[in-house]
Amino acid sequence: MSDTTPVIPDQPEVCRTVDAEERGVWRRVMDRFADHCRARSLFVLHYCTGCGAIELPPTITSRFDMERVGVSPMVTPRQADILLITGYLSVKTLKRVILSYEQMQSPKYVLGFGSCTINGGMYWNSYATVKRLDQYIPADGFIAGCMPRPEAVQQVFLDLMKKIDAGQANAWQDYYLNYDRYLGNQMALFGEEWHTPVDVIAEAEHYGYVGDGTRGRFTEILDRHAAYALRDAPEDYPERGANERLLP
Amino acid sequence: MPFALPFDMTSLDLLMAIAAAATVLLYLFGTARLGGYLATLLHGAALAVTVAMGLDLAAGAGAIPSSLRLTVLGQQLAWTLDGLGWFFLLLTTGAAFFSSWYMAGEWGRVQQRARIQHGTLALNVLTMVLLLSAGDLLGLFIGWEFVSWAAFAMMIQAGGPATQAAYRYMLYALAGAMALFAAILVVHGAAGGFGFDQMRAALPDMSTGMLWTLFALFAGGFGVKMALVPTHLWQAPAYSYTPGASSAFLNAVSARMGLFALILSLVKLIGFDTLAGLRIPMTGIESTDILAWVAAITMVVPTYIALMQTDARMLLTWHGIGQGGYMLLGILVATPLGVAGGLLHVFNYATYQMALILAVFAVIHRTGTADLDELGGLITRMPLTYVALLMGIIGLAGLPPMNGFVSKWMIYKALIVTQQPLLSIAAFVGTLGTILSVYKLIHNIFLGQLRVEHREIREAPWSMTLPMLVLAGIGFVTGFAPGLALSIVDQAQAAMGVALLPHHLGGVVLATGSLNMLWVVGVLVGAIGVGALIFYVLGNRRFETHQYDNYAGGHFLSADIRYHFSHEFYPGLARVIGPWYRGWVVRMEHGLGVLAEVSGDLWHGVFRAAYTPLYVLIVAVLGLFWAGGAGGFGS
Amino acid sequence: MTLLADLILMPLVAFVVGLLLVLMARRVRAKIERRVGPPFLQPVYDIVKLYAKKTQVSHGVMHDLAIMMLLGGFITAEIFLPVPGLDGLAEHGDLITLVYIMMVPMLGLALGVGSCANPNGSIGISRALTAMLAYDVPYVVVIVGACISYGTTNLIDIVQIQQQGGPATWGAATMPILAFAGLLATHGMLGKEPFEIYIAPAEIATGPMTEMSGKYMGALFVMQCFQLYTVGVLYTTMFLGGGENWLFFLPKVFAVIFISVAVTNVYGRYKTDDVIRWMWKWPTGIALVGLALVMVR
Amino acid sequence: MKQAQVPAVLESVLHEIPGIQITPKEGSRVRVDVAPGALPAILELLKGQLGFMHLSAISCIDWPQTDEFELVYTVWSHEQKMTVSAHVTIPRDPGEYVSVYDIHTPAGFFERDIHEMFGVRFDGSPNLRKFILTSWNGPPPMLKSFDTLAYVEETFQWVDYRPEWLRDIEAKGGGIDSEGEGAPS
Amino acid sequence: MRPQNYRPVAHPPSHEYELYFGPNHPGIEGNYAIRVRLKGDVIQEAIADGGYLHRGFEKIMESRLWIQNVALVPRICVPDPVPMEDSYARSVEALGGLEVPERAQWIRVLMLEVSRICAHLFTFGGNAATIGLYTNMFWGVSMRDLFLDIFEEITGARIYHMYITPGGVRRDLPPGILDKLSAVIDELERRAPEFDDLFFDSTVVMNRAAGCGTMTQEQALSWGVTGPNLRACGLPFDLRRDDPYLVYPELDFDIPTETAGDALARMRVRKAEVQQSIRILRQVIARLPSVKGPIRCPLPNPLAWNVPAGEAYARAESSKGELGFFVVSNGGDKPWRVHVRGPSQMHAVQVLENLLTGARIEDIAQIMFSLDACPPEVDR
Repeated sequence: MSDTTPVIPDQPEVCRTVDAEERGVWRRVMDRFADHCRARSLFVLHYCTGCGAIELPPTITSRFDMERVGVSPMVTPRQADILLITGYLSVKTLKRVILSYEQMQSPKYVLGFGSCTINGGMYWNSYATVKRLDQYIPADGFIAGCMPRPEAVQQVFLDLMKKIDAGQANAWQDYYLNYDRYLGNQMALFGEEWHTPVDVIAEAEHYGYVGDGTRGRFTEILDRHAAYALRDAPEDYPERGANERLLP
Repeated sequence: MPFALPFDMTSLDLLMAIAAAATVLLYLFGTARLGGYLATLLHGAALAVTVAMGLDLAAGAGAIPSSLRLTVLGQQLAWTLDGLGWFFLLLTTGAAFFSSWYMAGEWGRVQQRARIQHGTLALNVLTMVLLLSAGDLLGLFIGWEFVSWAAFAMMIQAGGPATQAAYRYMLYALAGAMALFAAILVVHGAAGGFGFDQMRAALPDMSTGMLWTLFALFAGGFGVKMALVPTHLWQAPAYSYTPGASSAFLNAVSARMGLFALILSLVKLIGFDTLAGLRIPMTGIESTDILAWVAAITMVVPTYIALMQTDARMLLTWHGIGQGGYMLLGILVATPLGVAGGLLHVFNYATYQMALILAVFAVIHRTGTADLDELGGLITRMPLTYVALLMGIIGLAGLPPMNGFVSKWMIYKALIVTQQPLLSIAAFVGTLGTILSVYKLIHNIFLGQLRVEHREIREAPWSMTLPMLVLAGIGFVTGFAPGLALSIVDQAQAAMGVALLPHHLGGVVLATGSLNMLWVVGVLVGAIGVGALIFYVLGNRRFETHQYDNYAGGHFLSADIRYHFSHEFYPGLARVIGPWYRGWVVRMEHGLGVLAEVSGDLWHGVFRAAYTPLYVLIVAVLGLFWAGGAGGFGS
Repeated sequence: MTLLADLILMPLVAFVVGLLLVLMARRVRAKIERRVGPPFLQPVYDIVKLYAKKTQVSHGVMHDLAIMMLLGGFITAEIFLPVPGLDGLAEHGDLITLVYIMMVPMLGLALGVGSCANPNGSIGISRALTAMLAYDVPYVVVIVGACISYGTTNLIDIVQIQQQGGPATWGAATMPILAFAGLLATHGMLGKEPFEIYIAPAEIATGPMTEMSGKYMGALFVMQCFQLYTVGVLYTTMFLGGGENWLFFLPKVFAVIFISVAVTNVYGRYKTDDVIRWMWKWPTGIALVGLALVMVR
Repeated sequence: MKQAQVPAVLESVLHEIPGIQITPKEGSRVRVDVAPGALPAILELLKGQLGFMHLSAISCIDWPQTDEFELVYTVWSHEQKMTVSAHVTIPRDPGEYVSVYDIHTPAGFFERDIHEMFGVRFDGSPNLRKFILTSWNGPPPMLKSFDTLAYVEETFQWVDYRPEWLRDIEAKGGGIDSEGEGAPS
Repeated sequence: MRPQNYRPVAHPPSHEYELYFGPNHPGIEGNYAIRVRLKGDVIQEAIADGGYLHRGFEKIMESRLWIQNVALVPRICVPDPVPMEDSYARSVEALGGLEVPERAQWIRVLMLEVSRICAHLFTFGGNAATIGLYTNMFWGVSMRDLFLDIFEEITGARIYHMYITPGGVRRDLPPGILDKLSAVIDELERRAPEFDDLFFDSTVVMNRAAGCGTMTQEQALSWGVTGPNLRACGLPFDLRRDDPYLVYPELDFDIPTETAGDALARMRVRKAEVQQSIRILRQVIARLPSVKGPIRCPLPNPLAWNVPAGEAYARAESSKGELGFFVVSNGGDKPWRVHVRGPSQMHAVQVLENLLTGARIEDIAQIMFSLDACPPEVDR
């Protein structure tokens, strides 16, 4: 039942903003050095999105000790490098996951943990869980199985490290370059009122990650609407329940 | 004499004339369109004269006499200004200059009664000149009364809570005046006159009991104005609710008049040696020890009361009381280092406290509130005010590179060198409390989430930001090169009869550890530059985001959510010292209020019964003075 | 020329030693938790990784300035902290100056965190300042006692007095009670459990670090190096006789920090007010006893 | 076990209530069928007289055949060591019932849950705000009329999962039977 | 989203502010959120916000075969899955009139108690981590791993065993597993004093946990509290004794209680329960070899198994409290309705909200972890 073979799917290769060949030697050496360090220091966001989180304490604690290879948990998305989607994503969680992902600083990596992130897994016919993670945020790797063993988690980390070291873990750029597509998928699920406080387009412009797919049909919708203060939000405002006013 | 004066006027006469003219002119034209700039001009002139006097004094002029003379009871009253008085005079005219500058522009235009604000400010300067240049005890008393009433006039102008506090202040001031009056009577009985020299001559013959009485009466009488600890309760509300620049003026110099008078009476007249001889029998506790402990308690207790305040002005004025303790403590150490530290702190305090109060009033001017719980995030809207406040709080907290650090360092050092560990610990602990509360001040006003209703406000006008920035700048410059301020302090120290502290531009050299602020500040600024270099060179360039893009446990923030921590900023600490604060301070406040009322009545009764003739006489003198004050000039 | 060398070398040495101290702290923790722990270069990897982040989010100019003040303050502190062979500017600023210079980066950090507009950070700073008030009261007593005992506040002189007299004149030998109180206060200063109230991930989601990312977080990691180094060296200088050379000096510094990081792993974290109560009761009481002994002597 | 007698204590307390039907069930459980109007009184009675303090659960069952909701109140008595499940049936339309929050505090959660999942309204329940399905705009999902698979097919997309080894098997005529019927037994 | 798109709204004139504990917060157990309104650091109001782990179990179980659901049920509560399997199995057995062979019952008790120890060790670790005592967490979790190895050897999986099926268990115990289990138990007993030193004897823990999140017995009863949390208030209510199932009547064990009703008492009850579980396991290990027989009663073709119509309520004492499965069958091959009553549905919502009101920021995580609330159980 628990098939724990780690799977790193073939990502569509996203090219860097500047071709490595065009850079100076110094920049290339620095990039190489930075990648080397990035691969050896991975902070995992402490966000138990699903039941897979139960295997994270064993992975991190004394028996498997991920700090040996430089992986340690971090609390807020600002500090984290890796967003580990530990299992199924309910729609409500997915909103938070997207916010957390956007608040993380690039380069950032997403790992889908368990079969549910690949294709819904055991909850294939559940109305509440999202079936494919990589529709909504770009993922760097998946682990199949339910639930994957700590060894499998370690293996996927090691594979990811190899990828980072080789400068190939660039799925995060895809989010900037094809933001419109991801936003469209998100809006299809959450409704057109969907937005996060993070200004992804401005960030892409600031750092030069604007591609053909950055802006489009859906980002235009985003530009149009304002964030509602709940008092005058329309009745069908998506987060009405969650953000309901606490203050009297 | 840098420039010739007509009619044989001395520069002190000129100063008095300017101050008197300013009082009249500003009362008349304070509301006029350019009245504010007239005030700035007049106070600027007064400041210039003061600086000129300083050059004279530095050139060895001794004391600057005034032509103003009065003869009362066969005693000739004269006014002369020596180095000590000049030091405080410089602060007074300086504070008045910056205050009037601040009031000159937009502030004056929006005030209901700018005329009164300008007039009372000038009146205060005038009375302070009289006090600071008093040549004998009677003159001192008269000046003291004038200053009290002038400050009262300044406080009641706003009405509301300030008036309440002002009445309370008058109550204390009357009690203090009574004590002072009694002291003068004691001296008069022993020396047969009011002159300073007569008193000095009579000192060796006085009995210990009489000296103790004098010490207690002077310390009590002047201590009220300084708000030393049991008499501290009036000051914070009285100074806080006075509007704008007047509050800054009161904070910066008004309470320092008490310090001046204390130094004059205890150090200059009685002298450290005599005081050191006064011991409580069997214990070896000297009279100055008692005062030093009062000063130490004044340092610590009001500081922690300040920590509990939610009004920015109250917070600062409570700190003002605490800072007074540092000055007195430094002076009471009685070594050149300590006295210089105490006096330097007077100067430094005036610069940063004014900057702070002015900045807070700039915030009030724009937002309409000083409630620390209702502000936040103003840094994006009022960056210059933020800079002034930031530099001010660094000074108030006594951290490098601002000047507050230098004077505090000298006080700590003097205490450690003279092996007074408990007093130095008290000084350190007071500073720690200050750091906590100033962070609360700047955080709650300028940091955190910007409230939506403050989204549109603008920076304060230049007429308001410039004075506070200049003051903060003075604070930085005298922090970088404390030698500048120490040379000013030298004047006062020489007049006090205390040995001068050898110093150089950057600080002092001592065998037990020196301080060279040129190096400290230089390296600090350089290192921050290195930090900036590291920040900008290493790593990709920054992307500035907005306040709703923030960690909230994965939740989405919106504008209607109050996501700002400001009320009860130190809950853990409040839980530890809160019961003590509520139980002890509040009860003491109540008890002291009652005590002051009762004792005020009591003193009144005693004096009216026992010394009715003398009391009437003094009142007559005051009346005479009022009548003939103007005529006195040039005679 | 020597001065220039000092100015450059002292912060660099502090940083490198600080990296080793951080590594030691993490390894010790790993050993107590019965695991392997991070590789040798892990502190370096972490810092480089954070500085090499490709997006760096800032919450305004004060946020950036805070980072500069943080680094600048600690660099200055290192220059005023004499170590074997490198006196730096210790002649021009004494122990009191150093103690207050060390507050500059804290103030900078506090301002920067405040401008991040996150209540978690503000609560963290509120707690950090409360903790500072708690541990600095005994620390001040210790410093005053030590200064009176040595008769000077000049750090170079303090080291020389202890160096010339040998171990019998070390602060730890002449005023053991003060030295013990100083160790307790030092532990509080390092912000380790049970006094780790201002990081407290489970309570305020790591407080001041909440909104720090990329090089901002990297600067905090650098700060941690400097902080461990400064606190360790200061204690060594005051009570353990400094060192004639680095061979004797560094083990002492590591020992001071080791005590702290070893103790911390077997404690939970106190509540805020209990930290104040504990600090004002035990270390302060002990320090006052030590101070009384110093004064009597 | 199935033929156990109705406990005497229960019988003695409940016999006065008209239209009640008591059936012993597995273990210590007794099923009590009551009219909708009598339920709060029965719960009160059980709580007061027999110590049925503990409300284990309120379960809702949707019966589209009869167009009814069945509500099952399962209570436990620490004194009698016994479970009673009280069954009431309410019409689907309008789907309203009274809250028993003032008798059993835990009812607050269950009623909120049932309101969310089935759309049943409980008068007097303290808090019927959404709890789990705050991001949900569709019909109450636990209704039998809501087809979760159809919703999924309409809302989500699937990964096309055809790895090499599966293609090999398919080439030989095997593979995954996506219909789920007729799987090898 | 552009910052300028934020629509301005005036803040209410209040000194209160909001904090979000979770879902992305280390002070929260699992994916769950508490929104708190605070003044200073004192909580004025707490609102539990769940649903982040909602998978619609009750819905999708209706669309799967009775036997297929065996794979789903353990996933309802992640840290303590075995009672879920067992309760589901017993409810189906009650409906279908199946008699579980005695050996299977003993094996089930073994699984249940090992799972209880695992869950409690996990809670210890979490509770210690909330107050910064990470060493305890690291040790506790790695200790739990030894038990997970036992699970793995018995069932083939570490977390989700899918081992207990209606009618018995999936397969017999592998040879030698009982010796291994008793070795692990001995190891746990050997290590126990270390946990005592770190946690229960620590002044810091005493200081923080004593008086934290206190509830009286009356409050606990009226709020529907069960399990260790209720026993910490002094009421010895344990379904293994009060509404016995499986072979628990044949076993000799105590029901530990405490009277204080605070976080410390709750943790002490759990510690005592671990000792009782060890006691039970020792008895099971001694007894099991002598219990022979089948491990499963004969079942009809599971793919075409129409369970007789009716309803059944099976409850068990899980590590968190009363766990109930209310299962309704209409005589079809799939359940008509499954209602899961998890203990945390009380603990994590109403009880938590009540206990948090008036508490302080530093207590939030401690209270949540000491209640051992399990969010997936609430969300299902």
